[in-house]
Amino acid sequence: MSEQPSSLTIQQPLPLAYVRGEAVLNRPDDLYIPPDALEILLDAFEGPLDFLLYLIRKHKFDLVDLPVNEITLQYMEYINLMQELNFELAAEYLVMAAMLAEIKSRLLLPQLLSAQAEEHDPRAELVRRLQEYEIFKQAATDLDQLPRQERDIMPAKATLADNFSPLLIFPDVDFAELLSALSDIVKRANALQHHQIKREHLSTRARMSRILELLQQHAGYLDFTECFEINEGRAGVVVSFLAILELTKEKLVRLTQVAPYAQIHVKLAINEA
Amino acid sequence: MARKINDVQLMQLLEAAIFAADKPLSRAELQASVLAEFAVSSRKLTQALQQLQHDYSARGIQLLETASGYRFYTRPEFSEPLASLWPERSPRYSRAVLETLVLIAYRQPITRGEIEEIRGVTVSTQIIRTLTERGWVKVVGHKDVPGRPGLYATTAAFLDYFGLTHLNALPPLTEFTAILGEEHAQQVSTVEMTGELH
Amino acid sequence: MARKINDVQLMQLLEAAIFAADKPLSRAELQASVLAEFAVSSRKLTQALQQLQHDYSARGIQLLETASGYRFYTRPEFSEPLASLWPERSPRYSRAVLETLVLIAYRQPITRGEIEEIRGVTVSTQIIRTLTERGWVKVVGHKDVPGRPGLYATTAAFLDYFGLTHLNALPPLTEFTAILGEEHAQQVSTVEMTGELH
Repeated sequence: MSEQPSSLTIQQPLPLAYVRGEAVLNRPDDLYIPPDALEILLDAFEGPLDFLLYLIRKHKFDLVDLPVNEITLQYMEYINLMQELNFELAAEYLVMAAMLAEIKSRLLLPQLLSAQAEEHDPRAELVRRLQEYEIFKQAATDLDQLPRQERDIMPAKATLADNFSPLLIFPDVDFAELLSALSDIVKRANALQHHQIKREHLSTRARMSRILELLQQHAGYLDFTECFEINEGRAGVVVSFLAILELTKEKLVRLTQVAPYAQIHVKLAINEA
Repeated sequence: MARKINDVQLMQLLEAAIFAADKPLSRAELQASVLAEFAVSSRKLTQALQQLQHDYSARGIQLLETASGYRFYTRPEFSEPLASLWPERSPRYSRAVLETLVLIAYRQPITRGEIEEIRGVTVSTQIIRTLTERGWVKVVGHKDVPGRPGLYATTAAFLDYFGLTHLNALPPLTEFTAILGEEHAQQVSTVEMTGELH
Repeated sequence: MARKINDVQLMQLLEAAIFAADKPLSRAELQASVLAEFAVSSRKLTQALQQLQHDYSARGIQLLETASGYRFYTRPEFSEPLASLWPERSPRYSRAVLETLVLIAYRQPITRGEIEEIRGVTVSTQIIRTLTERGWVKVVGHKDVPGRPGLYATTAAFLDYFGLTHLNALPPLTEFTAILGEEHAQQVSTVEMTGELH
């Protein structure tokens, strides 16, 4: 498509649309916007800088030698068109119109055409902003093209095997807490009166547990002598003996002897093994 | 119009779909979704899925076909090290748990019923489970009474945790009552007196 | 005591862990969890991860390293057929959101006012909310000027989402030398220099 850099609009034989009773004849021809939705035109731009960039690109203006006069004309033409159609123009667009007008007026002033004109070129700031904006506009486009989650790539997951169970982190218990729990039990002494907190040494209770375990490991059946460990010495033998007596008393084990002086057998009262 | 897809692409597409889905995918679901645009015969689909299963046969995950379809699973042998990725902090132990523990320590071997009698309240299954899961308590036998209740005892892990070489290292009940002070000591000594001494 | 693990087992374990995790796993997280019991040197870990990346180079999925760590993803070329597995469409982001996001990414830490200056338009609260709710940007401080405006920066989640390990991996800012001419090309590189990338 060939077009003159200076002409923004293209003559159309028929009105594009009727907006509020008025024929809309002109629209930017390379904007992909339905003519009856001209209002969207503003939305298509991310503000006046974006819009100016569009105009500059469309007309192949050189940013270095920005023709402020022409660009201002084009810009104002749009602003006027939108105002005629009673669009609500964002303040930024009007500020930009004012800025362009100011640059234009300063360029027209003769003293600015001096030797240092380039340094004080009122267009410089606008050019700088346009350049900076265009860089980030492009960066946004580039970012949008990166493969991203949800749209282009999805996490690949495997389910945990059936035998999986999470790692249990157990709470810490202080020994003092244990003693405090014991003290609570002792404080409830009334309840305890009816039950026997007996004076056996804990070693006897522990030995009772050990003999029961030993019995379980041996199909619920042990020779009496197997309950003792000689290398524990006398004290150990006594503890084991007391434990067997206590176990018998609590009917947890049975002692049997088939004949006088024969081997005594220790059997679990209930053989689970 | 059905689009063309070669064997390698088919396998890759199935692989990506099964990995990305939130649930197992059946052959029908695969045909109706990711393969909808391609004409893939049932035979081709089977081949591709078999190829995938084979490709993963020596890896850390495997492709399994379950009742609802195909899905990748981690290998069971890695469940143990993987557990550390999902640590679950269990709540602090209640008073009831600690009292039960201390009674098992001092009165072992002891049944649940006996603990209940002393504590005066029910000992829930949960309390016992908490202590057995911790590895501090285990059943060492059964009492010859109706219901044949389990006899609980403490374990070596219990002693290790509290830095005790032996149950004897636990403060003796009598000494302990002294720590409690005069009033309690008196109460306790009453208990001891009335308790069956031998 | 550190347990032994051979190279193949190490690779399989890493594979299973990364596939099973709900988020990317960093090398530090892997060492502290699944590898805790094994003495695996940093070099061995790198080798195993590279081996995994290589093993999956010709498959339907890929092992990516992003800001928060390693995770498997489907390949982008399958996004179209895979989309049928998800009834809801992937979210689209407006140019306003994307432009604000890139300004925060390349110019962080940056205030809303500074973004508005470059874009030439107001940055709506909605845009900032969209970006913070996604967890892509956050306030990292306040500028010492009247009103103490928040300074925005991007997060690891932002990098993860776009498959990047580092801000350095963002596409380089384009130099519009073609339209700007020689003298302005220099200005552009100044822009890049002032963007704090790390």
